[in-house]
Amino acid sequence: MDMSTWSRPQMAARVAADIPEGWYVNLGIGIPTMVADHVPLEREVVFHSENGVLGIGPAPPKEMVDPWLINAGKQHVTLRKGGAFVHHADSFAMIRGGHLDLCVLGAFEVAQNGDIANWATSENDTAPAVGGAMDLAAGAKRVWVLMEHTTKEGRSKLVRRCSYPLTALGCVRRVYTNLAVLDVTPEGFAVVDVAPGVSREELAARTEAPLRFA
Amino acid sequence: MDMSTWSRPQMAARVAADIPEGWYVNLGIGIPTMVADHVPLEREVVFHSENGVLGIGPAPPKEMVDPWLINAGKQHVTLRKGGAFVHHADSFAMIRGGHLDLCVLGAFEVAQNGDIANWATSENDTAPAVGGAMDLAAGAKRVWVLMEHTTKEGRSKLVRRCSYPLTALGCVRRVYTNLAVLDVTPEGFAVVDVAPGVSREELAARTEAPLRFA
Amino acid sequence: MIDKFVRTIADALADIRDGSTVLLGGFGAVGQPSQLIDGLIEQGAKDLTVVANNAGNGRVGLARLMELGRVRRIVCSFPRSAGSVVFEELYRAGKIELEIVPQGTLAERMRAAGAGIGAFYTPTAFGTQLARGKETREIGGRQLVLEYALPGDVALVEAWQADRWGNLTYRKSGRNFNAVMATAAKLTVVQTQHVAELGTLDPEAIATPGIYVDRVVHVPYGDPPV
Amino acid sequence: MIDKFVRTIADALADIRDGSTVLLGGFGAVGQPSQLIDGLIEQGAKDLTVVANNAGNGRVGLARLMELGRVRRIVCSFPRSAGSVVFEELYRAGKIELEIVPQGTLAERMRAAGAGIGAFYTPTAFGTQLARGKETREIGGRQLVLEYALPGDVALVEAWQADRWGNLTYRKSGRNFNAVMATAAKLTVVQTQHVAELGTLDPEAIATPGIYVDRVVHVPYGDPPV
Repeated sequence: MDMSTWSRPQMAARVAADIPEGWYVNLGIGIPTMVADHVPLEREVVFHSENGVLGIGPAPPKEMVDPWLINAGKQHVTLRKGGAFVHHADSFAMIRGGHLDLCVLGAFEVAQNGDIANWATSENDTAPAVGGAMDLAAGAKRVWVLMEHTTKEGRSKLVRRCSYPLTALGCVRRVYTNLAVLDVTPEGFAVVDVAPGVSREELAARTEAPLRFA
Repeated sequence: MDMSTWSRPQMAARVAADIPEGWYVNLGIGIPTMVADHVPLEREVVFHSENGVLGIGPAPPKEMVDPWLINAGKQHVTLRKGGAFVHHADSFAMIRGGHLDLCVLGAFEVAQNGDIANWATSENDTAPAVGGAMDLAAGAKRVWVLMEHTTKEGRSKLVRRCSYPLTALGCVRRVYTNLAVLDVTPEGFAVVDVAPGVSREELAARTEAPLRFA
Repeated sequence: MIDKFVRTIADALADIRDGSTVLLGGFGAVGQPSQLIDGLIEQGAKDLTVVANNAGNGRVGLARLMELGRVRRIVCSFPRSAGSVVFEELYRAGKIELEIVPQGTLAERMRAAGAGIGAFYTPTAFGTQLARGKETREIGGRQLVLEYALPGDVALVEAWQADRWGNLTYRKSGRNFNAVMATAAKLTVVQTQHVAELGTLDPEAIATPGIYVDRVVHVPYGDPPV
Repeated sequence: MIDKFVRTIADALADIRDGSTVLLGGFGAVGQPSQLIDGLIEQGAKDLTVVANNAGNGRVGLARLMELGRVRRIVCSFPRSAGSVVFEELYRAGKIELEIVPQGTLAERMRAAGAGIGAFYTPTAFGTQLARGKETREIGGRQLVLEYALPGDVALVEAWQADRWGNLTYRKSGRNFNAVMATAAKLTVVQTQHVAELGTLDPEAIATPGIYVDRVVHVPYGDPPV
């Protein structure tokens, strides 16, 4: 690929820039976790983790690690002033009850109707690990996906219809990739922004689903 | 009535004597509340109140009243060492989840199959106050009823079939009255004990439901 | 900077609309959001559905709101008590609707609303008048009644301490319905006795995390009446 | 005097029977009742159903229990991870049954068991493989799946502090599934890092009231591995 595309830190920073102060946000495992590093501490965003931590702060330096404080990705984290601990049922009550303003998830595929597939790579995957993905996708007020635009093999991850097993139906509002930012609308994917040096044609060529440009 | 019957304090003491150490117990409003006064503090019984108080201690002297600490009957109480506060949903989770060893309720009627009626005095009572009665009756591991044997008019409150609206079906295990202590068995009421000076015949005469004597 | 404190009760309640479902915390005299209820009386919203454990006492607070004809319907577990004179008058006159709900089912229905559970099967009230017309089902040998989530448009809550993120503690039996209702409404408004500096509340002892709270007013009114 | 402390792990686990459903607290390395799990390995019960978030790591603890052929069935949200080698071997060999449950549904099913709720309708997993064959229902415009309570015969729990009434606190993210599972089993056994004198735990900050706890063992093993 010779196009000038967004790096992962750039993608994370782009998502971070779109999160206003005061939102309660859950970041999925993988690239989404990087988003927190790009939200300045002065802009107070309250990060939630499935394992009952509300108000997660930056990763601690190695010598300051608290063995009792991890996030859902099992990484050591810190707690901000104003943070709180709850148990798993209360933590998922926050998720399922629609109290998170935003959840940022990674995905294998997002369909033009907002369906998301991010937990199992085939119908025959006999022991896929769902974790909290289905609760988050079905429960958060907004679901944004942060992922590479295509697979390593170059196949589009923005599709007409998901081929992988679904995580939730029609929940994705926005997708951030290395090539573009796209909204999910009743008419399908609407391009909000394109990486510099990527043309509309190039973007369309790398996207299975049809695109609308503003 | 010229029989020598049990007084209310005697009835409460009798119930108290049957509560072993370590039980978690909810006492209904009215005579049942008096039971706590007859459990010595050394015999540790943990009293629960619907409004989220676990580990209720004796009523405070007037000058020691804490305005922030009441029981479900809205009386001022104390908290024992080892007590805890929870919210209403957690409090009723304890009740409904079968975690109370015992609930002692008052009643209008108890039927020989263990049905209890204690919340409404007629089908046409348009605004009866149920409170936590149905949750307690349906949820506790054991339900004991503490009540007068007959109404002021002399009608038996131990009946073949409840005429008042039901609180719960088949949940009562034991009944303590001013005349007798009776178990609810698959064969109906079995008399465990009779007040001194009350004969079997007198007891049977004042009881609508048939009685079995050991 | 997140700051959920608002200056006045009027500001906190400004946009409550006619027809709203309002959840009122408190049990007995403890944990009553009394000043917010007075504020709601001032505010003027009408045609309200009120969810509370009781149906008001005397002629103040909720009773006053009802007396002013602002409550169309009340959902509660214990409508009739020594002081529920206003309710009884209105009810006899057919001027208020009543839904009686067992206290634990009331709490659980709001907990369900807050937790995204649409409905649940409970043993409470099976075979009684209060289950009439409701779906039932036998699960694991127990007979259960289907009950639905009960969400509010607004919850009025009384807390002991609050910080600017809206984290709350309650005082003793003041936690009661407050901590449940705080989770169950679109807009949760809190009156707090004390203001805590952010970071001073023990993160292990926050009874209501700020995620459930929208607005907080500092109302240091003192102890409940004894 | 109520005293739920027992002297040894062996005493605490003595009567766990073959065929039991065992709930194991913990998430990641934090809040794992590791010494109780080792005790269960010693104890010998077999044909177990284990409910836990993960399916074991390495060849110790839960993984060891599985390797010994003592686990017939595992109910979890995240079976496959970097360290789940034993599970994968057994699963491929058809020697262990697996029920995958979304993490929030897993927690809620145990919360329901503890709270006397037989079943509930949740939006999680609607329209997915994990809802296949399950009842669904539309409530308030949302499509929901019916999920049943998941009770345990035994819960193994790790606490930070415990008093003789069985009141518990947890440490930071160690609360996780522990506080939920403690409510959901017929027999709840706790290993605690610290013993608290009765009356020294803040009644506003007890995460698990003693009503849910049957036996406590003092196991001051120190911090989870980093």
